[in-house]
Amino acid sequence: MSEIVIYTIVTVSAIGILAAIILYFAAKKFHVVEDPRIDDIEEALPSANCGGCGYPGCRNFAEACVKAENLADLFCPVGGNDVMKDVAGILGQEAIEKAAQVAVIRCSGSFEYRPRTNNYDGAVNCTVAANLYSGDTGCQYGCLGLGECVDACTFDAMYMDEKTGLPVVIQDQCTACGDCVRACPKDIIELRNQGKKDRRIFVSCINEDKGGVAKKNCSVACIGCTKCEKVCNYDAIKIENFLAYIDFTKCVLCRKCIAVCPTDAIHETNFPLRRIKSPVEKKTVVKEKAVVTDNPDLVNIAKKKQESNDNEAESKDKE
Amino acid sequence: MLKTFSRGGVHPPENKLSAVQTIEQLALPKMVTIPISQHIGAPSTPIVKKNDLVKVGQIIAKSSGFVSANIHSSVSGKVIKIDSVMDSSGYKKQSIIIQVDGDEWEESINRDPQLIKEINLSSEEIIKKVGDAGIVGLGGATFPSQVKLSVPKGMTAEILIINGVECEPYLTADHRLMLEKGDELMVGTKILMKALNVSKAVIGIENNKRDAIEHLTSLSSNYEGITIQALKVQYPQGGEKQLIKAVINREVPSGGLPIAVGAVVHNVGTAYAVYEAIQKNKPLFERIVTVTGKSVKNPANYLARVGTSLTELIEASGGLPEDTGKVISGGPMMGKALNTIDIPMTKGTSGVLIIPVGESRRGVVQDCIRCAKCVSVCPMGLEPYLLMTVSEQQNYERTESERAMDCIECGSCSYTCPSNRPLLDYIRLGKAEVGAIIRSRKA
Amino acid sequence: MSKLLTVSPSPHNYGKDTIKSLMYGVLIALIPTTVVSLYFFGLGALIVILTSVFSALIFEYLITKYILKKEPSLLDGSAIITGLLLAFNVPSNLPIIIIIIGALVAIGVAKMSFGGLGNNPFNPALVGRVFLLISFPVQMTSWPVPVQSRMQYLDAVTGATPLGLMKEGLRNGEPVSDLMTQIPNNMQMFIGNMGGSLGEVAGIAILLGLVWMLYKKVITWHIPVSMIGTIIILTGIFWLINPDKYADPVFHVLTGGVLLGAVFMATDYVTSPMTTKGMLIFGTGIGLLTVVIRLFGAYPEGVSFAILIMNAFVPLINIYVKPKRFGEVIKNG
Amino acid sequence: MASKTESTFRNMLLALFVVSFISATTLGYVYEFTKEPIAIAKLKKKIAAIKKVVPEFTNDPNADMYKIASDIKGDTLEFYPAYKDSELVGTAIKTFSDLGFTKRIYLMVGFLADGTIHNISVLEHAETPGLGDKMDKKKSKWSEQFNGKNPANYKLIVSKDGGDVDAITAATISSRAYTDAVDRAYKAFIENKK
Amino acid sequence: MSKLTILTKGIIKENAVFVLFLGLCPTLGTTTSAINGLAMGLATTFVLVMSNIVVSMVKSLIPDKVRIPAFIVIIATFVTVVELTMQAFLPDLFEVLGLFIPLIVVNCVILGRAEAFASKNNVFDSVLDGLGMGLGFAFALTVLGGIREILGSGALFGFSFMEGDGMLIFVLAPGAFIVLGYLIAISNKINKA
Repeated sequence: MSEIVIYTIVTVSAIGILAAIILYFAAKKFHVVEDPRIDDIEEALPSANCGGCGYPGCRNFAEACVKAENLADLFCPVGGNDVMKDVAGILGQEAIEKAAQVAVIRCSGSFEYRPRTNNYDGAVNCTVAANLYSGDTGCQYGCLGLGECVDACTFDAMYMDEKTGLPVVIQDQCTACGDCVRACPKDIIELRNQGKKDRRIFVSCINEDKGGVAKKNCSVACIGCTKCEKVCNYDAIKIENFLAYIDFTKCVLCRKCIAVCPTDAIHETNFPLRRIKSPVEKKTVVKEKAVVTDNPDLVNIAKKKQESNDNEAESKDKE
Repeated sequence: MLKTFSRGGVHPPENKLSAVQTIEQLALPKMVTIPISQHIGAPSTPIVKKNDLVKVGQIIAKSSGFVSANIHSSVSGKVIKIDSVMDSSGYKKQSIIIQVDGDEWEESINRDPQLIKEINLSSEEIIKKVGDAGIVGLGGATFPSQVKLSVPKGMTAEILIINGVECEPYLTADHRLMLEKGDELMVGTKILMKALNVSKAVIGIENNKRDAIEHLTSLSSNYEGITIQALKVQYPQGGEKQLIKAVINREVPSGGLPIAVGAVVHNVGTAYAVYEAIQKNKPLFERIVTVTGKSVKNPANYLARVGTSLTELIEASGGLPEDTGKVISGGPMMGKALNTIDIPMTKGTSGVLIIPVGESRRGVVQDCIRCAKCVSVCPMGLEPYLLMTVSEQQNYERTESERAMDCIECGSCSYTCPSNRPLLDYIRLGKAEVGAIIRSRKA
Repeated sequence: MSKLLTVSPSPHNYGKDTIKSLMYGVLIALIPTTVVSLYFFGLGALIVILTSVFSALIFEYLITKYILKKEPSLLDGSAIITGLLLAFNVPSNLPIIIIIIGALVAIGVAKMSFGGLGNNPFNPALVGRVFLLISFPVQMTSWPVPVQSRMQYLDAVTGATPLGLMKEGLRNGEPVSDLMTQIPNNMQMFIGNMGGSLGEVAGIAILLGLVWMLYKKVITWHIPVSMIGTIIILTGIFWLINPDKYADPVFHVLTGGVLLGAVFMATDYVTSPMTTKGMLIFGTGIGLLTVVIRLFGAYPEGVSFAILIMNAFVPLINIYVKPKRFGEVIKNG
Repeated sequence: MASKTESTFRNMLLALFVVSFISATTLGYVYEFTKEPIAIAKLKKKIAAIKKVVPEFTNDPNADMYKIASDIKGDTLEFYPAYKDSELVGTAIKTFSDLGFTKRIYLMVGFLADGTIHNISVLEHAETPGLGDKMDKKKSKWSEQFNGKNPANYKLIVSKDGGDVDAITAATISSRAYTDAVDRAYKAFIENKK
Repeated sequence: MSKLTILTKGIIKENAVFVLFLGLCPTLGTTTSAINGLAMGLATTFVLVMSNIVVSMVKSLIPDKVRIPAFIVIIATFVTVVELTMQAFLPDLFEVLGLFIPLIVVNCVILGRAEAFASKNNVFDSVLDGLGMGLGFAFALTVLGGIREILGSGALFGFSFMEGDGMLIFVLAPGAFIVLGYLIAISNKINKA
C-alpha cells in the first residue's frame, strides 16, 4: 500500500468522522418536535389543495386533523370516505362516514326556455354581470351563463354547454369540493348527496318570483304550485317564497313529484349512464325546433370567453 | 391657461346636442312609479298604503336613517299598489305606484315664480328643511344633501363649490338650468353658504358652456361672495375631488371627504332644489332631464316628475329610434345601461341617452399591450391595468393595497384602452370585494 | 321592441384609439427613416427591408394560426413594425437567409413564445438583432459605405462605423482629435451620411418621427429624453475630464443606435414601464448602460444590449414605481 | 420498511466512518492504478504537440526541456529542443498571451534553427467559438500564414496595427493575442540562441 | 410498478431534464455537440447505476441523519473513479468533458434518485431505475447537443454537412437555454397529450 493510499484513507475517514460528529450535535440542537402524523396524513390526502375542506391547503387540514379531538367536523370532500378512513387510521380514531356529494346546477333556463330580454356586453365574468343587473333574461335568479363556475373548477369537472348556455357537471370528475358553489354569484349550484346508485331528484330552479312572473320569464321555472309538496309522502319537499326545495336527506327517490310538476322543474338523474340528464334530452322534439346556435350574440360571448380564457392561461404561464 | 385638475383625464367628443333646447315642462303622466330607494343609503320607509289618496308634494316615504332621504309624491292621485318593480339598477326594488288624478298640490307650496332673495332661516333651520324636502345630490350620486351640509365636529367649511361642470358628454340639464334659472341658482347658493356658514362660493363651469359662464358672471355682481370659475374641458372634472383640485388646488386625501380640505361641493341642480325648498317650500319631486342621442328625433331638456316612466320621456322626444342599441340612464361615461326602458326616472336621473346600434357594442377584447394609456389618464393616479389583473385573479389583498378604493369609477381607463379591455368592470368587482372585506374587518 | 337592448357596465363611450391606430402611428413615424435609408443604401436597403417585413408577417401568420391556434391579426401593424425595426438594425448587405432567421427569432422566439403581442418581456426586433449579432458577427459588422442611390447589394464596399473607428483607434492609443478627422462631421452624421445599420444613420429622420409620435400622442417624451439626456451628461463629463480619450457628447448621440433606440426601440409599449416615473428610470438606465458599454465594454456599440437589459428590469420597475396618487397621505409629514 | 438503523451517535459515526473508509480505499487504489496511464497520456499529448510543430526528431524533447523566464514576471516559457541525430533541427516553445478575449491562451510554436516558424499549434484557449477559435487549425487555415515565415523579416503585428499578419475577420483581438504569443516565443528564442 | 415501467419511465415520462428539470448545469454546459452530450450522459448513467446499486444495498445500514453525506461520499467515489479512468484511457474525451465530470457529484439526478428511489427499493429495481433515468438523461443531452451542433456548427456527431459557420449563438450558453426551453415545451406537449 503506497503512501498516497494511506494518506487518502486517513484524510477521508477523518472528514467522515468529523462530519458525523457535527451532524449529530446539529441534529440534537435543531431538533424540532413535529408530530410525524401530520406528514403521514398529508401523504394520505389527495394533495389537490382545493380548499374544499375549509382549510387553505392539504397540510393545514392535516394539522387540523391531528389537533382535533375527533374527526366529526373534518372532512376531505375530494378524498371522500376512503381517505378519511386512512386519516382516522393514522390517528387511531373511528372514521365517521359521510355521504358522498356531487354538485348540481339548479337552473334549467336554457335559451329555448328562457327568452332573452337584452344583450350583455360587459366583461365575461358572472360576478361583474351580477353586480350590474339581473341577467339577460327576465329571470333575476337564473344562470348568467358566463362560466365562472367552470373556471373555478379545479378538477375539470364542468363545462359550458354552448347549446343551452348552462354549465354541466361531469359527475365522475366532481369531487364536491365546493369551489363552484362559492364562485357562483347567483348561488345556483348546490352540493347534494350522491344518493343510492347515483340517483337524485332535485328542483332545478331557484326562482322566488310569484308563479305567473316566473313562468312568463322561464317556462321551466318552479312556480310554487305546491303540487309536489302535496304529493310527497315523506315530508321531503318544502315550499318557501314560491319555490320548492327537496331535502335530500328525506327524499326516498319515489319520483312521485316529478310526475306532477307542471313545468318540469324537478329533475331526476337515475340512469346507469351516470350523467345529469338535461331537459333538452328529455324532449327531443322540442330540441329540434329550437334554433339557438346561430344567434350571433351567443357566438360572440363564446368567442370572447375563449379569448379571455386564453389570456388568462397566458398570464398564468407567465407567472 | 384655464384651470383644470392636474392628473389624467380624457376629452371625449362632447356631443351636447340638446344645449340650445330650452327646458320644457313634460306633460303629466297617467301613472308614476316611485321607488323608495332613490338615493345612496338606507331605503326610505313607505308611510302610505294601498288606496291612499296623495297630493303633489306630500311625503309618502320617510327617511329611515342618517344617510337616507324623504320621498314625496310627485303627482296627486291614488296609491294603487306597493310592489317590487324593475328600476335602473336592473333589479326589482320596492316602489309606490300612484294612479294620477288631476294635479292638486300641497297648499304649503308657493307656486308663484317670483324670485325671493331674502333668506330668513337660520343655518340649522335650513339644514333641517333641506332634509325634510328630500333633497339629494342631483349630479347623479344622489347623496342626501343634508348630510353634506352637516359639517362634522372639529372641521370647518371654508368654501362652497357649486358644480356646474357637467363634464359628461351629451348631458345639458345643468347647462340649461344655469342659463334659465340663474337667479334662483344664485339665491340657492347663498342659502347653502348660509347653511355652511361660509363667505365664499365658486361656481365651476367648463369652458364649453361660454353662454352660461357669461350669464352667471354678469349675475354674480349682485350676489356677494359668489365667483364664477371657467375651467378647461376635461373629463372627469365633475368629480368632487377633481373639481376641488381644479378650483382651489387642494387634494382631498385618500379615503377622506372634501370637508377635510375645507370644501363642500354641491351640484347646480341641488342648489336650485334648495332654493325651491327653502324659499318656495317645495320638496324635491321633479327635476330636469336631458333626453338625447345621435338618432333621437328631438333631443330636449324636460322638467319631469319623479316616477315618470322613461318610455314617456322618450316618446316626448319622438320615440325610440329604429337603430337603438343601448339606452343609458345618465351620461355615457358613468351612466347605467338599461335592459328595458319601462322603468321610472328617479331623483338621480340626469339624462336619458340613446346610443345607436353602431356605437353600442364594445370592441373585441385583446391582450393588454402595456401602452400605459390607462395609467396616464387615471385622474386618481392609479394603475388600472394592474387593478384589473389583480381583481381578475381574485387577489383582493393586492387590490386593496393598490388602492382600488380610491377609484372614482369615471371610466377614463376603459374609454382610452386601445385593446378594449374591460378595465373598469373588473376594478369595480375588486372594489366590491375589497369593500366587503373592509366591512367584515370592522365588524 | 324589435331588437334587444345592449347592457354593459359604464363607460358606454369608447375612445378612438385601437392597437391598430397606435401601431400605424409608429409606422408613419418610421417613413422618414425608411426614405433616408433607401437614399443612402439603395438596392441593399430595399432588399433588406422587404425581406424583413415580409418574413416577419409570414412567421406571425403561421405561428398564430398553426401553433397558437388563434385568429391571426396580421394587420394590427405590430409585426410590420418588428420587421421594419429589425431591418433598420442590420447592415444593408446582409444576406437574405440571415434576415429571415432574424425575423424568425424576433417573431417566433421573442414574441410568440411568450404568447404574442403584449406578453413579450423583450423587444422582439432587438432580440432578433442581438441574436444575429452573436450568431453572425462577421456579416453583422461589415457595414456598407453610404453611396447615394447605389445599386449593389451583397458586393457593396464596406467600411467601419464611426463608433467602430473610434473604439479601434482609442484602443491603439490614438487621440480623439486625430480620429475625428477620419469620420464624417456632425452635420454629415446628422443627415445620415455614414456607415452603419439601415435605420441608425440619419438622426434628422428619426427626430422627425419622434415629433410626429409626440404630436399624435403615440408615445410620451419621457423615455427618449431621459435616455438621450443621460448619454449627453455622462459622455459630457468624461469628455470634459479627458477630451483626448473620450469623444464629445454630440458624437455619441449622433452615432450608432442611440437615436433609433431612444425613439423607436426603448419606447416599445410592451417592454417599457407603465408609469412616467418608471419611464424616466428606464430611460436613464438605458443611457447609463449604453455609455458604460461604449466606453468600457468590448463592443463599440451598446444600445441594443442596454435596452434589452433594462427590458428585464421593467417588471421590477412596474412593481416598485407607483404613480403619484391623488390625495396621497404623506406620512410623518 | 425493513428495520432501519437508529440515528444514534454511535451508529452515525460508524456508518460515516465505514463509508468514507471504503471510499477512500477504493479511490486510493484506483489512483494508484491509473497514475501511470494518466502520466503517459499527458506526455503523449505533449509530444504530439511538439511533433506537429518541429521537423522530425529522434531525441526525447520532454527530457531535454528547459525553462526560460518570460517578460512577464513569474511566468516561464518552456523550450523543447528537437534533435535529429544530435543535430538541433528545431525548438518547440510553449508560449502564451494575455491579450486574448477571455483567459490566457497557450500555443506551441516551433522554430527552425534559423528562427523561421515551422508550425504552430494551439494548446489551450477559450476564445469565442466561430470567431477567435479560428486560430485553431481544426477550425480554419488562418494560422497557416505563419508557417515558413521568419519574424526577422515578417512583422509579427496584425496588419490593422501596421504589421504583416492578416487578422481573423471580426476577431482582431484574438488574432492580436495569437500574434503576441508567437512574438513572445520568437523574442525568447532569439535571446537564448546566443 | 412493473419492472418495465421502472426502466422506461425515466426516458420520457419522468425524463430528468425535460420533466424533472434536474442536473441542468451539465446539461447546459456540456451539450455543445451531440458526442459531448452522449459522453456526458453515459458517464452520468454509469455513476447513477453504480451509486443506485450501492445505496440500495446499504440503505438499511445507514442512519437517517447521515444519509445524505453517506450518499454523497458514495457518489463522489464513483465520479472520481470515472474521472481518473477517463483521464487515463480516454484522454481526448477527458479534455472536452474534464471540467464537467466532477460536477456529476452534485448532479441532482443522482442524489435525487439515490434519495427518492434507491434508498427505498431493492437492488434490481434500483439498477433498472438508474439505467432508465441515466439513459433518459443521456438521451436528453444527446438531443440537445445534436440540435445545438446542427444549428451552431452545421454538423452532427462531427460530420459537417454545411459550408461555413452555423449560428454561433447555439454553441454559446444562450443558445443552450433557448434550445432547452423549446425542447421542454415539446416534451410537455407530448407528455400532456
